[in-house]
Amino acid sequence: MKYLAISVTAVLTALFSGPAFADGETIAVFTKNQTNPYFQAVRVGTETAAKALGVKVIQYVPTKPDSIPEQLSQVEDVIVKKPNAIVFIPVDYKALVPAVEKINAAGIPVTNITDRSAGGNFVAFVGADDYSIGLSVARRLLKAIGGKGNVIILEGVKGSLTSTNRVRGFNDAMKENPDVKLLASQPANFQRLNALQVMENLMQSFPSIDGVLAANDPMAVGAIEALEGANRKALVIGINGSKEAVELIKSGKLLASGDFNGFIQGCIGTEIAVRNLHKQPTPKEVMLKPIVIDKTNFTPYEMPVEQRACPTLEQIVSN
Amino acid sequence: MNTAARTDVRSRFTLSRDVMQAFYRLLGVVLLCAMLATLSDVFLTTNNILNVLRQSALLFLMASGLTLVILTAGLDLSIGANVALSACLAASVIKITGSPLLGMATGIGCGAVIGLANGILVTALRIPSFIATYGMMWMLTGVTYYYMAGETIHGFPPEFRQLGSGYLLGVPMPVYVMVLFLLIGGLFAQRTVWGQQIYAIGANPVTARLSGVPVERRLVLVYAVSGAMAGLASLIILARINSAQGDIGEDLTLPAIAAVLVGGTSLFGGSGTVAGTLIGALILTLVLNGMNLLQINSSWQPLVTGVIVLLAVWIDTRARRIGE
Amino acid sequence: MTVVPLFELRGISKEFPGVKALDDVSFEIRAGEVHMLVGENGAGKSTLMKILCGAYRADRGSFFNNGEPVTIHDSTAARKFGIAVIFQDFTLVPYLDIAQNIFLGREFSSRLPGFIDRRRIHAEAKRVLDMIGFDIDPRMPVHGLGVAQQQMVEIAKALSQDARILVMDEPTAALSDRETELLFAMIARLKKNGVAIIYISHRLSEVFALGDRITVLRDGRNIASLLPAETTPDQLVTLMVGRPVDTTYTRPSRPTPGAVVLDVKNLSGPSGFSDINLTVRAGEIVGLSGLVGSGRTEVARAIFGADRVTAGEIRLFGEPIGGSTEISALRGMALIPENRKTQGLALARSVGDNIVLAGLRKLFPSGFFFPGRAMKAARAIIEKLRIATPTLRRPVATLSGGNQQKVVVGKWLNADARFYIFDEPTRGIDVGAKAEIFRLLDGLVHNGAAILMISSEQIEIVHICDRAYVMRSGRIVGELAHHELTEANIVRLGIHQ
Amino acid sequence: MSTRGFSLAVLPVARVPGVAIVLVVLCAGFGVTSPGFATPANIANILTQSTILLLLALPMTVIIMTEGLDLSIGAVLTFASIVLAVTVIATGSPTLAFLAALGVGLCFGLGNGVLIAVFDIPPFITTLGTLGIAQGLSLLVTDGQSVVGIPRSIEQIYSGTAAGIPFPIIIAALAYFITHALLYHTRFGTYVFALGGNREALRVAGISVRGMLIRVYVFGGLMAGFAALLMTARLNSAHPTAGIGMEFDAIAAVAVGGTSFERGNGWLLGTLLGVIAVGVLRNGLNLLAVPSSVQVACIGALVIVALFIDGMRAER
Repeated sequence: MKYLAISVTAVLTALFSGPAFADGETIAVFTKNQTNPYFQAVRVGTETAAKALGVKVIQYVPTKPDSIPEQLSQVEDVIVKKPNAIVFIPVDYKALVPAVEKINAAGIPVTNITDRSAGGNFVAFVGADDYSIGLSVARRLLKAIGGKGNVIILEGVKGSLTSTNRVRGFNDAMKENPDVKLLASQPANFQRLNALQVMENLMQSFPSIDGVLAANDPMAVGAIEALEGANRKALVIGINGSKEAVELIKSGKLLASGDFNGFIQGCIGTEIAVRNLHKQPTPKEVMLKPIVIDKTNFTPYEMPVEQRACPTLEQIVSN
Repeated sequence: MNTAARTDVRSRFTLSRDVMQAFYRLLGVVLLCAMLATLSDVFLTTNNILNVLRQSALLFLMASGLTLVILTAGLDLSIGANVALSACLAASVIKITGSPLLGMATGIGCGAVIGLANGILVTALRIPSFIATYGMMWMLTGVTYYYMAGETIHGFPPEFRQLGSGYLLGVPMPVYVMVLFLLIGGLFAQRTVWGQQIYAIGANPVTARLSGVPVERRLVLVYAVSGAMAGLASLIILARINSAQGDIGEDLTLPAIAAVLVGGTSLFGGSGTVAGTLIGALILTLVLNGMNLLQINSSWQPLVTGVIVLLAVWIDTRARRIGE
Repeated sequence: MTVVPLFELRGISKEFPGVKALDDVSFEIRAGEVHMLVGENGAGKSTLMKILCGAYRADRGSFFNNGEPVTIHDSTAARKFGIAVIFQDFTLVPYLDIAQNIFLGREFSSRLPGFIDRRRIHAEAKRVLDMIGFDIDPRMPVHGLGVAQQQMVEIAKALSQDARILVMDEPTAALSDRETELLFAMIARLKKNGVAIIYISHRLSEVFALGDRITVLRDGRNIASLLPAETTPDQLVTLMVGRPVDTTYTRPSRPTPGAVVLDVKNLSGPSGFSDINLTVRAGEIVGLSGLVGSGRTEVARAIFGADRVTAGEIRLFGEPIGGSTEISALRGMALIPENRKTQGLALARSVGDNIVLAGLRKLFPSGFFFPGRAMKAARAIIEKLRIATPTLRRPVATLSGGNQQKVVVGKWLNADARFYIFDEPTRGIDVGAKAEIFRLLDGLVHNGAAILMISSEQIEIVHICDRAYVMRSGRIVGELAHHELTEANIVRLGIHQ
Repeated sequence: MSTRGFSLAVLPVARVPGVAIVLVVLCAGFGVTSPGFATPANIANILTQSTILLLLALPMTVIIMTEGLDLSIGAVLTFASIVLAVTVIATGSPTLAFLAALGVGLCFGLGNGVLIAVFDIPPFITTLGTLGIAQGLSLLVTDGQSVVGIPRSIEQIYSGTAAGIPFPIIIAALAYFITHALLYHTRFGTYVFALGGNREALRVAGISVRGMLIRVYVFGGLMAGFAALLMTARLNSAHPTAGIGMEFDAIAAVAVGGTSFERGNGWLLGTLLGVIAVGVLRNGLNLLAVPSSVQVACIGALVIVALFIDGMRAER
């Protein structure tokens, strides 16, 4: 029986150590997983903004990364709690439409960021255009290799909106450079290890590779490791502008990274949600400009997200 | 009787059935290679072969420890999560102290401790290994997520990275590590008293206990070893991808289990070899390598892997029939 | 007089790859008789029965039901003729209740297709259980029952199929004396109802106490069918073994007891024994007798360190031990458990693996294992104990009961054990092999070992042991010195007054 | 050990408490700490969320009772739901689509059963293989995309209510009672106990062990087909990753529920409680806004604690 007591207390302490609600407005933030730094940047963004605006945010992340049913359940649970507003990144832009409709039905204002949901009513959408980022960052690389040579594309998770659009951007950039040959376009699921191994295998088939277009930074890093492991040289670009990528740009290992600024998306998404609560006018859509981070302009990105300050809506919209 | 005696003076203690299976499996590898060689001209190049070996190293290191667990008719579903946590801790230790050795100690140590915990859950608390390690998997993942908070640790000193991406005499480092632990594992299982006792426990724990085998202690040992190997594997990953992230160990567990099973170790315990597991790891790696070389739609990967697992084990059951 | 046999097998032959299991065996069974089927292991008893109940198909031979020629190609056909078998290892499902077990595969349907009528099943089961005078709630799950009760359920199961011919394979092997009496009483009742019983046994006492007729098989051939009155135990054994054997093994000489090897004081344990005091000296074979379930095995396990003890102390060679089978083994204690297959051997592993298992630490103090040396050690044992096996690599499961038992003992010779606990060393072993096992015990004590022997066969205790303790319901109720060691005394102490 | 009749046949004695205790503790804890928890709406919410897992856990209980395992059930659910979605979009007939989904379940169940019963491949390995196959097929059919454009009629199955009770709960309740009846009141159920407890007994009774095994896995496949219907209705779409890992959740729920992996010692009600316990835990933690990482750890703790308690009970 002693054991029983122990274990029970163990559960209790394990369970009820969660933070309690603060008064004032609460905003529930939904992100895809706890492992990808991008979403961490988003979360930090929302929290920074919340601090500035004097509201409280609560993060909801599926315990299984990118789990559709689980995000759906979390939405259902949150509706029971009735937060004042919701900032929402759907795990899958189509499959989560029912969740959005549930939120709408519950009359909770919801702001969509990063991945544009295929349905439902939103206060606004804040995002960066994957396609144009892919396009511009790819152009940057193709220019660097002099408009000719052999290129490999590392795709993200098959069918994910992000991957599809970014790769579409890559391909359109390729079309502009007829002399560039696409050797292979293989998915590495946005993951380092996959990218590393796929790259290693592809290098066996292709003796000369001039450029690698990776649909996110971790895959770019994987590719770089693979190239270094085989003592081969090729220019690599990634997307997200993560801390890691910036350092690699600084050290010259990574040519460039498309700035898909999760931090700012978090900030603006939260700000719009709050403004909407305060009956202030809000834009229906905010699209971050596609910025290519490279040797020339990486300095501002060196500052860790935790220390950055949110830009105001005006700043973003104006420039 | 005498002739019989003479014939098995040289023969090993293992049943002939095992030899048979090893043969079938090697045959499988050869066939697979032959097929790939005909389909892709680059397959048989030294580079690619070394490349395949390097990639199989990771899988093998995880699977080799797991083999011992499965030999005792147990299972360890936590190795993937174990790799993740060990990698992240090791990574931050290297970052903070700048000492690769300290980091490596942390990685392996962390893995071993987790394994130890599994062993205790299974022996002292008598929770079925399947469930105990499943629960452990969740807890470890939670700790990892909490610790990493979605961040990435990256950029390790070159001397550490040698472990993953370095070469010695033109052969990648991980391959040496793999061979080393193939020998150690093989010797441990086949040529030590503990190894023999582990086989006995797998075959019949009651008998083992009533023959003076400290079953609980050996089980704890086995899980600890499995954990330590996961820790080691985590170092290889770190050194290879030069960074640690919370999801690093995701979907590494089932492939490792598959490697052990394809390697001919029985889930019911008592029969199987570490060498077999190496072959299993090779088969699975070859498939992925071949698919990349032939640029086959990656959607085929799970399907093909599944079919191969079924085939391998089916051939086994047939081999057993013939063996008996 | 010419009685038409209830069922008859004529000229049955059955070959397995390499062995002629049955060779032109004829066998008949009459209504209301108990027909004893005896023979050494491998004589073909179980093969014959498997053919009778349709599990095997005979290569040659014919069947007659009440004189009518019939065929038995599968178990359902056998059941049609009312033939039911009660196997040694029961065919019961632990987490179904008694009633469901009795009617397994013959459930009464309710109106809904596929559904079963539990109420009817329970009622019918109750009726059958009453018929055999077994008073128990048919809704009890089987996993809670003791061996004897499970056997009763098996019998009920057989009778519920209105069996006219009941085959019992060593039914008393695991029964206490009182349970055995109950069983015999029931057999008598069945006889009255005209049920014929084929009874396979290794216990001569039963054969003569119970049998109306005796059929002896040897090497797959029907050696003799005779009436108990016409023969004596010794003749019968000679028929079974093919050479004269003294059934009651007598020890040529007994070494004079030496120093105390095992000293147990006030031992009590949760597994159901308390305040146990016993000593065993070097060169002694000490019996531990009493009914099945009187706590003998529990005491043995506790002494060996396999079960927890709550009080008392165990000293081996003066050193206190307990709680760890590993320590016990290292200090030279050995346990030959009552159930060879599940506790004594790793059946799937080779003979060699099994023989070296217990001795690993002694044979390879360095901790490194050398197959060559292990082979040598194993072969030494095999020759020493005359274990019949073609190679060391043969799975131990393929050996005969006697040889398996020798392997279990041999296991400990490598560990140079000097104190042995034998728990039912002769269970399921045929007469010829029994003598060998006893010779083995004798040899051990002559080399200065000490032995504690548990046996349900008082006759064995009487002939083999120098002293004996008798247990009853978890306590030692008496110690019998050599001169007072008689079956009568053991029984008097062993059963409740 | 109590010896009062039928109950014993249904409850493995040593097992009863673990899951029940945990569930009570959780409900009490959350009831006190989180105002929103004990509301009818939320309870309905929890139960609805648990339905899909329950539909997998029920057959999993039966399969585990036969000393088997089905790792493919999650992937089969996924593939079935994709086939369902594709069919309904192509033909516009929900009935046909549902039959197609059941067909997928049937095929995989049959495949598992045959591989296990006829080819003697251990269940774990068989279903690990078929898991890969189902997953691969899902990816190949969808190329990683979600399948959308399903008529509302299907969504109704999840969101609709009858007499205030959500359809999913009604379906799950039906499934539970059907499984209960199957297990405790039919030949099938009786033989399931025998498959795990003593196969020899079945052979002697002249019942085909292979046939029974195949039936058991087919049952699993069909239930996966039903679950696919709910899943598709819930997401109003089908996605190749929707059911990934659900097999392990189901197995955990069964184990937490006190069904042991040996000798056909199963307890269906425990499975139900196990599923609900997991649902309550996740829901409660979300209401308390416990960080996701802590939630992950808690799920692990739940599994271990429940079995730990059972272990303690089993000791005495």
